[in-house]
Amino acid sequence: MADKFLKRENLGRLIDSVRNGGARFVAPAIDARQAVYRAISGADEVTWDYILPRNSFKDYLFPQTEVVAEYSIGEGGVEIRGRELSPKDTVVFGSRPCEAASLASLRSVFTWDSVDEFYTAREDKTTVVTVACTNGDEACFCTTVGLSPESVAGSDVMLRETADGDFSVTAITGRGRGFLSAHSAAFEDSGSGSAQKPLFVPEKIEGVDISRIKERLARKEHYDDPVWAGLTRKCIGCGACTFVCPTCHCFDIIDEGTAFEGERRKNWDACQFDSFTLHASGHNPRDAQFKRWRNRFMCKFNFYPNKFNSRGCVGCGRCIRVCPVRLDITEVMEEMSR
Amino acid sequence: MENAVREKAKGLLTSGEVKVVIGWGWNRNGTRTTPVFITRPEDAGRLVWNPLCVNNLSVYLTRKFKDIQALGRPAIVAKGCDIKNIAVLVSEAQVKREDVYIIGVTCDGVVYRQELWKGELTPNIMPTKCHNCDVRNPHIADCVIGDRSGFVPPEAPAGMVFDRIKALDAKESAQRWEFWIKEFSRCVKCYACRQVCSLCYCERCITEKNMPQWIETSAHPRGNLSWNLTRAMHLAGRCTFCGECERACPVNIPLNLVNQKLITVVKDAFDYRSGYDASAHPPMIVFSPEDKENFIK
Amino acid sequence: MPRIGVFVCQCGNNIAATVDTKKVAEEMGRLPGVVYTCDYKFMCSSPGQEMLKQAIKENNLDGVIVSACSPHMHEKTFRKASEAAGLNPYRCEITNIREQCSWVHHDRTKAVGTVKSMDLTRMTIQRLKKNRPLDKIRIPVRKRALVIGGGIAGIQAALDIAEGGREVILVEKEPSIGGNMARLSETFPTMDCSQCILTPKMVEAELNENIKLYTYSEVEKVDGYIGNFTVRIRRKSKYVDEERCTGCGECIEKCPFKVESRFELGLAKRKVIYTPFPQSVPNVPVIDAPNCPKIQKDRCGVCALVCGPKCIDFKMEDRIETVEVGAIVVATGYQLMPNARFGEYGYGRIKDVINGMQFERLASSSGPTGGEIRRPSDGKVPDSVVFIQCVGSRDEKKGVSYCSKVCCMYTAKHTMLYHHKVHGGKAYVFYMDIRCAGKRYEEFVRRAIEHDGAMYLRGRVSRVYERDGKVIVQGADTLSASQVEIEADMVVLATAIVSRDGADTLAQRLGIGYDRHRFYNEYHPKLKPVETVTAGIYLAGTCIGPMDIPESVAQGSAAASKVLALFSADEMSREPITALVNKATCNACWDCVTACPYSAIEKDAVKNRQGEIVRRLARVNDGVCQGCGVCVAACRSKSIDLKGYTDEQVFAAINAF
Amino acid sequence: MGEHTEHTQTTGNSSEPRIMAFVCNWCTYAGADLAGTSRMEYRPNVRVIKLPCTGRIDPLFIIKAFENGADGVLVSGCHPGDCHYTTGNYHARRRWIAFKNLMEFVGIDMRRLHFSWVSASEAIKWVDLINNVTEEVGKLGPFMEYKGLGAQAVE
Repeated sequence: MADKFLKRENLGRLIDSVRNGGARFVAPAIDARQAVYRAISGADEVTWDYILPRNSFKDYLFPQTEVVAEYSIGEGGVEIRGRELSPKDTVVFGSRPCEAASLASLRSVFTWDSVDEFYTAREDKTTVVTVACTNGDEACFCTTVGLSPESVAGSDVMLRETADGDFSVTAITGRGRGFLSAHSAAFEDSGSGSAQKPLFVPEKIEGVDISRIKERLARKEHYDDPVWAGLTRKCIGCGACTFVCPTCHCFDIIDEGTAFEGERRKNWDACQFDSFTLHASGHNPRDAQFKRWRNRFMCKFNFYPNKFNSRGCVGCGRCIRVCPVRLDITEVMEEMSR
Repeated sequence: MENAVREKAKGLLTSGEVKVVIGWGWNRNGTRTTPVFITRPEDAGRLVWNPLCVNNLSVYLTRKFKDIQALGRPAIVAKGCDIKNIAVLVSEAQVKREDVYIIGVTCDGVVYRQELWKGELTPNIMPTKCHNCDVRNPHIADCVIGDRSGFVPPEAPAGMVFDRIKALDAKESAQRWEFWIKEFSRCVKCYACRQVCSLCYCERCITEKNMPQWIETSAHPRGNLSWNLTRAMHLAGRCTFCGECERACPVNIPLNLVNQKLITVVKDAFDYRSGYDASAHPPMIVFSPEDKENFIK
Repeated sequence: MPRIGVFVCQCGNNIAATVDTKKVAEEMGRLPGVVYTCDYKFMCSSPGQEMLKQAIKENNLDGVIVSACSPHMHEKTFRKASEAAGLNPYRCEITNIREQCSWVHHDRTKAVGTVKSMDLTRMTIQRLKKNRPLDKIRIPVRKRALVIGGGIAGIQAALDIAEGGREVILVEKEPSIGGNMARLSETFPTMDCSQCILTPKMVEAELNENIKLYTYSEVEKVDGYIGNFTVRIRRKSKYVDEERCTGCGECIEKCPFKVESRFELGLAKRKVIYTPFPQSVPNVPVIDAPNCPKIQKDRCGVCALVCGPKCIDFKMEDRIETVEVGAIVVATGYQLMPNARFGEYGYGRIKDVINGMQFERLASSSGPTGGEIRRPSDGKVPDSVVFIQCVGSRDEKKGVSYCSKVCCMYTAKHTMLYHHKVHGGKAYVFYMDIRCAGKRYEEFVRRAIEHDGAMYLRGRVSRVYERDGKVIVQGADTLSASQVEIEADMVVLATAIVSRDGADTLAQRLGIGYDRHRFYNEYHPKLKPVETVTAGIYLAGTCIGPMDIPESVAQGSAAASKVLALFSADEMSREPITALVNKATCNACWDCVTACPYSAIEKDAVKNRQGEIVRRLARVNDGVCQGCGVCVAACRSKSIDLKGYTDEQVFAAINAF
Repeated sequence: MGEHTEHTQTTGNSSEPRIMAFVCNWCTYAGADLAGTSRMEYRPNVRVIKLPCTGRIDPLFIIKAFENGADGVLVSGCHPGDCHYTTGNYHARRRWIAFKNLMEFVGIDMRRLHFSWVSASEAIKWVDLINNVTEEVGKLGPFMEYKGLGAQAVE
């Protein structure tokens, strides 16, 4: 049962309320003909016409590039100063259920041994307001990985669009309830009574069996299976899929600056790049693109589930949409279900 | 025509003249084309040819794809524009002409992006290159499939890319700077532009050289600018305007503008057009004592 | 951490007046890796150098910076001193704080100079941290020379090298050495008979044990680099066995066929088996195969019948010989501009219009007329001769832009020879300027005018035509501002000296530069006049540009002295500033190969144990590379770098800006 | 020489434009040396990096110089035809033609990027060049547009 209702025209009020509280309001906006998550200042910037924004909102929890320390080299040698992190409260509005489900995955990987505060401190301050999907496309496959437009995992607040364009609002977590009460002025207690818009539920891909995939990946023989090369030799080795993926988390640490001072940065990396796992000797255990692609698949369906007990793939389909050679992960999933 | 491509591929594979045919096929749902590698004659039926066949498959001829090379001598289904890239690869000794069988397909244009396809090829969904194409009948090929195109490109190149370049050129430099910094600031350094480009065949890209690290790997505007400037320079005199980089860019950076700008510069300054002559030296590694400029004081 | 020493020179007051050297030294001492600094009055003095050496040893320095004058001044000095103290010389760098700082910024408060000196020194320190120790390149030298061209310059070079005790191969494409000089009658300004001074040299060249004459031969291919060239030479078939031929001349005597003589420039005929001229060296005839009926149609064969030693072989074929040499002297000479271009002077149309070289043949006692001046059309001794100078020279429109340099002198000589041989004959000379700068040259021309009565007219000829067996020359005399018309019996054109046909092809084979007239480029027109940019290849004579005999001879000797200097040691050593390919990342696109101005980069390959090529890559030939770095900027994957100016070094310097 | 001294500033003021010059060893560097031996005076804003030949200059150098805070960049070498390595500057000229047009297209103010031929004997030209470039870049002020690029990262 809905806790509150949000009139579409009151979104501005919500944004103002959030921003007046000192928080950042992140929502899909159109940039270069694409819906993109962006920190916005008014309702007119927000777009409703999207399936999923081009980027994942992990950008706001795990930025593509961030300074983690500064260094200077002087008379006394090298001096390193850590970067104090004081993340802003952030509201991510308009997330989809699939990518909200990725939060647990990211958290698991950033906390499994030591805690990466650069991630956790941000996540702790983030409220995820999800809008259940009323449209989608052929790349969507959440149902195939066990999620659906109604999944609430990772969301603090869940919105369902009604036929007249307003939203019924349900708090999922304590943080969500806090959010509703903090910004109560933006919400209505009762709605117009209009029916909920039907959700877009992608058809489950018949040939895919996640448990069978896991089983198959657990057996080492698959490494030499020619099926890998056959399916993925068209991969050109760019990092587009990993950079839009809500669960991809690889990063690289680099130093940038002059000879005397500079900063240490944490930058996204991608397992698809040909320098991934390249050893200083010149040897690379993953010396062909299909091996790197296999690694990505393993990460999603073996490493994440087995090592962190979390899901590696949420079925958002971004990697399929963005791939320059239309390499469709579900086709590989199907093959690996055999 | 599609059948002719299939028959040709089948014949080549059956005779053993080639070991793999690189072409386009459908994805599972039959909604998008995707590169396919046909190694058995009986699979030749998977090949397709239609206006969705946008990918420039010549990238698969480069040394980066060792496992494709390991399959044996390739045949490649190629549009005229794709063949331009093969010509550059040959001129830069990356591919020997005799080592690849080119199945040229005549072409009436392709879509700019597959998402735009609504079942019919209309001029407004075609990229600028198609509007100005002078290689609709493949200029270098071992065989050409399809009816001869009678298309005559306009004398003065036209299309959105040219219009936008003209508009930018007319602006103040500060406005151009603002425009490009905004465009490049979206760059996520996924290097899809590089990976999809058959002329970016370096096994170790300059971005991956870290002693010294000329191009900062960070995706901040400074690192993005140096990457995009360097990419453009490395393609100066070589780029054939196939448009793959812009198509592959997940953040819609208008790379075609930079590419075409330099193509025009090279054409005007050195009277060179890339991709037409596989025996020509790329213009940026040769010179003429008569090269004209007016800015070196 | 590196251990760097920074030495700041005061250069007396030259630097210290506007730079606080003490402060520079102190500030540099704060930089990471700098363990020793000082400033000193004169770093280049003996005590200064001693101090440097001492400091290197005592502080165990692994690199030194000397902030002082321009590296063009004392880089060598300080690198040598560093080496003496056990440091690799390339771990010593100079910061230029004099020519480019203290001397150009006159701020007496020292603020400007000190700041800039510190910046520059800091940049050099960072650069030095990336300097790798380098070793001088040592190249073995093959002590045999190749001389291309058997004219006077080539003969002189060959003789001098041979005198110096080294082997020489002298390649000449004609059947005899001698070149253009062999055609000349007398030579200015001494009026020596050309043959009389040339022939002994030719014979000397033939007899010298160190000289191998390859006449009737051409260079087809040149590989390698200084000290180690491999040259492919085509030895054209003479159809006469050189070893056995005695030079008796019986074959020539009996040969029934005659064709026009190239040597005589169309003024006479020669036999089909021939020597170009009587004094030919070697004195071995050759058969002019295209004109020989025996070779073409298997008819005749008289020469073989009369040959005593039976050394004629109609089946003889060209031979390819490959020789290895350490140095090459190019002395391929010149030719005259084809006069056909100058229709207004009637050349080719009017028989009695000839060029200067043809006049030389007429005046030569071994020439077609036995030294009598007779005009070609009817053999008449001309009563008057018009000489026209600057035909093609100094004429950007129809000819060449440059002055052919020797025509003023030889025209004066021609008027004298004509006057001496045809008493009462009248010589007219149309000239633009008289250029006779040279020892006794001015006097020579004055003699022609004053003693031998040559009539010099300053002006151009507009038209030459025939009338009643006379050649009418119309022209302007600008000094008297009048039009003149001269009824002459003969006209001699001083046509321009131009480079030889095929000069460009040979230059490309050799990898040397040439100008738009296809004359070869010296390394430096003043300071390296006989060297080329390709180390080990030298130039002599008119292949560089028009010059006279003494100059050509001097250049032959100069080139020879360069060769002998190169051959004086078993190895030569070179600065190790050369390019280096990263084998792991080279794409084998050959951009560097194309871009290299010296053809110093080769296409190489890595093979596996089975001998199959597993990857291709570029390889720099250290012997040829001059260290310009064009390849480095051309390489997209940055797989080639320039030692001494590596990307890391440049990057470090920029980064310390 | 008087004319060449009038612009000369006498302070090491940090708001002065900072200019990086990439010059070839044989012509321009020697020309700059000659200016020194002739005791000509010019503005002190330029920091020279010596390379064997302009053909060695990679556009990356210029980009890096701007990244490192240069307000202006100057590239100079032997006149066409005078290259110590015969053709290095011809190669350089081609690259510059492309690179200059590219830089212009992305909106770099061409008053910040200068190309010149200065021979070993053209000390006066070098002096005028440095003074003019300094003047021009000085008028534009610090290259804040470029310097600011690093800071704009997404938080």
